[in-house]
Amino acid sequence: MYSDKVMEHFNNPRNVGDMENPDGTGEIGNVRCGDITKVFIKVNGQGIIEDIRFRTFGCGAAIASSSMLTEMVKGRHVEEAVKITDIEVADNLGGLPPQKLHCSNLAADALKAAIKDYQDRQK
Amino acid sequence: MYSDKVMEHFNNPRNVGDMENPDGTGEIGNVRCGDITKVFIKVNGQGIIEDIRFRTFGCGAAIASSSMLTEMVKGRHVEEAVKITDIEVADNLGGLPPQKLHCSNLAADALKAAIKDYQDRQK
Amino acid sequence: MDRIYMDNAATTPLEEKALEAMMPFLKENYGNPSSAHTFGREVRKAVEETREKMAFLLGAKPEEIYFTSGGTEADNMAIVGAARALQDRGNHIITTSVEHHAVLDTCLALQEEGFEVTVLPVDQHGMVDPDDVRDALQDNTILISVMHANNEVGTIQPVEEIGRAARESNVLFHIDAVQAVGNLPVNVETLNVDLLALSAHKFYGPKGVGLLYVREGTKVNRLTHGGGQEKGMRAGTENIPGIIGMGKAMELAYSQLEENTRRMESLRDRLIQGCLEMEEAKLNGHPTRRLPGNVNVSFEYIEGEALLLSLDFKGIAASSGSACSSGSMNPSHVLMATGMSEQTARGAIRFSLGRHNTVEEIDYTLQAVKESVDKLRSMSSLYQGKGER
Amino acid sequence: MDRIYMDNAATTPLEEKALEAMMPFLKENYGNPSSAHTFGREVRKAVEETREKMAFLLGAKPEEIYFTSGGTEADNMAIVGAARALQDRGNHIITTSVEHHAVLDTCLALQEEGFEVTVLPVDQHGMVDPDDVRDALQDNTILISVMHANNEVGTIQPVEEIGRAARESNVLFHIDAVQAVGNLPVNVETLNVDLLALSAHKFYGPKGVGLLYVREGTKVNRLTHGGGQEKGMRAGTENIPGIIGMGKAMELAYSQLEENTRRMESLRDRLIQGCLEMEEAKLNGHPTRRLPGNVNVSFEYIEGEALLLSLDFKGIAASSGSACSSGSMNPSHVLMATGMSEQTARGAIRFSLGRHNTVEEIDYTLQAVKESVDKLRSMSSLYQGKGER
Ligand SMILES: Cc1ncc(COP(=O)(O)O)c(C=O)c1O
Ligand SMILES: Cc1ncc(COP(=O)(O)O)c(C=O)c1O
Repeated sequence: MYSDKVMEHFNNPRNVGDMENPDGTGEIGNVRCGDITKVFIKVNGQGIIEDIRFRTFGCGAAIASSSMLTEMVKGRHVEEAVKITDIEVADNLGGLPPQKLHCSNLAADALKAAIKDYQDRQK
Repeated sequence: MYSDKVMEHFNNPRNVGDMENPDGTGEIGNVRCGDITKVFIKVNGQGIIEDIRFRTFGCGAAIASSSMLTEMVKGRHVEEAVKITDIEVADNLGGLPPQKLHCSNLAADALKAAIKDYQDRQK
Repeated sequence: MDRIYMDNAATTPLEEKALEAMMPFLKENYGNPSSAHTFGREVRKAVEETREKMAFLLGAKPEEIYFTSGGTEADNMAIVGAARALQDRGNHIITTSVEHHAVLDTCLALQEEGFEVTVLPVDQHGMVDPDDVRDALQDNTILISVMHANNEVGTIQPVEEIGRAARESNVLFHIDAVQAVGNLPVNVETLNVDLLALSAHKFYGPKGVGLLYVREGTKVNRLTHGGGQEKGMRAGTENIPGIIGMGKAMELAYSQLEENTRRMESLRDRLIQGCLEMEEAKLNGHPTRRLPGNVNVSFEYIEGEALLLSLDFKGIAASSGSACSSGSMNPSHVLMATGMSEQTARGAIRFSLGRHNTVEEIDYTLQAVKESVDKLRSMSSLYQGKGER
Repeated sequence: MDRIYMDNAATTPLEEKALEAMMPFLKENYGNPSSAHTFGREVRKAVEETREKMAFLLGAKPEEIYFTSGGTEADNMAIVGAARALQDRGNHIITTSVEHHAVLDTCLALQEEGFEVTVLPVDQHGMVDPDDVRDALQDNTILISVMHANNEVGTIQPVEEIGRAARESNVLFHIDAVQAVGNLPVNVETLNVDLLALSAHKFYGPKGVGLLYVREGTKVNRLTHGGGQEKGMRAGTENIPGIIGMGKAMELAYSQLEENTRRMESLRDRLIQGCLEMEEAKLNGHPTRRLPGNVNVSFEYIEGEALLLSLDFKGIAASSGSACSSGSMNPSHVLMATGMSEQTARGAIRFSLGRHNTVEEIDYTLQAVKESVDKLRSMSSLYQGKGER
């Protein structure tokens, strides 16, 4: 049901954990709908995401999507990163089973929330 | 589905054929209901069935029942023979499948008709 | 001589290569395909590969294939499922008088739910007239169900033309292809069908497994409730070895189709020829549009079942009436539908040849038939009657 | 170490002796049991012997046994068939909130046909209270359907007592014994049941075959139409190798029942013990009245599916939720029915032990669970949240 890529990311997730003094934090999800993902970002003066960390409560797809997203985002400008869609995340994972598609959504949304938090703090 | 006894009688039916100058003849059945059996009997002065012959159009059970009946009847008194039931015929064959039970009926009824014919001629 | 099996329309021996393909799934690959772990995923993969393979052979898409426990379940799912799904649009169903009970009885049972069923007649060869189908169409017709090839007399129905008529009138078309698959080129596109049932054990696959094809976009209500297997359409843990064996058997059947057809037709014609040379014998079914292995002959004055048993003593397996109803005492509804007398119908015997039959077997069988028919006639009250007349 | 299979509630490996018994029917004994010839009669005989054997083991009569394609079909046949047959007498059905979907969804689907369904609650251990059954009985109650043992949490229901209540009120009683057969002594007389479903692949038999027991005199409408197989109750060519394999597997299961139960209970308790020694772990289901192989534990702050996949990487096959619904995103309806929070329900993992498991496997598994739980918690947004609080 899961692609090899999903399984690999699930088993060796990139950028897991907390971050001291993040420039932005986002949290999406709740227990009722299923999964909960937290994303922390560090952004440099040029608006480039220099570091990213996540923590996820959720199924294999949720963890793998979070991991994949952090890989896709690192080194990108926040304006670019905010445009990353759940579909791109799923595609980069070699696809997700239909009933798991919303998991990639969660990761992308948590990132957006973190970027918004970062932008709010800039104001 | 058929017992070994049924199959044996079907394959080597006893007393098949016609009879010259029978003392009684009976025919039961019609194509619509299924099978047709003819029975011919030769009865001596004491009322003993000395010989019997049958011909049957029908399934394996019908042929085997006819054959079994002729074996059961030979040497018996007509008053006794007329009492033979379909159930005794089926029992002697080691049983018949439920949907084939009426076949043993046919043979017993044809015999009854032949005995009636014999008795009518005596009058 | 070994025992001779000529009842391949009842069931076929399992192809060795199909059994080989099944063995791992009867041994180490025992996972449940619904399980998320490796044991389950391995099996899921094999099941989906089989689905793709069978879809490809039928000219269908994998998403259109639903595995079932056999032809009967597939027929029931198609007919009841489609009728119930469409009952808002109409309640009229068209079928034929020569269908297998899995179709005919299912259609008739729907009458209790308020459906109206037209049972079309057939000609003396068991053929449905596509014009009769067209004439029977009503505004409220929602489904036409016609078998591809008949199991008893082997007649091949004009399903392509009926399919066109159905398509033109926007009515769903189901075919019971249980006897056709493995014997004829069955393709859902060329046949214009929306629903199609098949059963593995009729084409040298295992017993207890079949398939329903449902054209994309066709709504079919499910009949059983339970786990979400087969996209919710057919609940219950799948017969995994069965599915794998069916796929392999189908692959073999399609690859050898032409060659087998040619061989079987020539054996069939030799057997028909020999039977018809006997006294008062008559071929049932269509003279040319018939399954490559089907021989159905009526011998007057005797009963098919008695002939069957007599041949069985000589080591030959044949059938009188269809296998399913051979316990019943009624003459075949298929033969009666072709308009023959009950007596002639009851004198019918069916030989259904298969891949494994040989010319020697045909010739031995002809000899045995002759002996048996003679013996049974000499015992028959009807034959006697005839002599006297 | 070899891969470790601990998902025997989803399906079991086929017993070697059962496969051996099946082999002739996958090879030379390929006849259709409905055929009158020798090929058919040989198979018919074997099928009827299996029916007698299984009837005997269940404390039933051979005429009360109907072979099906699995547990789901048997459950559907029992519930829908009995409900429809009795709809003149009443329209009320009682079942429980922890049934398998094959029962629960089937009962609920009957609501569309005008039946009224009472779904009884369970206690925190997943147990039904027989008094609740008694209280739910109405004048128009026609059927009670309760599972013998639960597939997810392993809780064994008080079916004998419910059976007595049903008998006293003259209401039909169906049990889904799919998880019980092979694990518990199942006997239709001591259990007071009228209908009983089982599935071969849960007790080391083949997939795609099961059985419905119907007490003599109980009227059950058939669900599918077709040939007259199984006395008209279940049309379609039978899965012959499946039936034969099921009989052999059942025979073995019954003969080894006590020995296997003892072994598995001791392994089960060792695994439960080890799990509960870990931080914030909780046993789901009943502490004592549970299937000998069932271990269902919730680990807080992590997701069962993630734990399952993590264990799979370590070569261990387990399950989160029931196998059938592991594709769905909802927490198990069984766990929710016991009153736990969604988060705890989602943290559940099920190990279902089988005949082949060893103490070494249990100990390896405990080690692996500990590592996996720790790793997943270290990644969990909830665990972190907890630390902060
Ligand atoms: C034409 C036809 N349809 C349906 C069936 C039913 O198939 P199965 O017995 O595999 O369910 C058969 C076989 O008996 C058949 O010949
Ligand atoms: C309690 C219970 N009932 C019914 C079933 C359905 O059995 P099957 O999948 O063999 O149809 C299962 C198995 O998944 C089960 O565990």
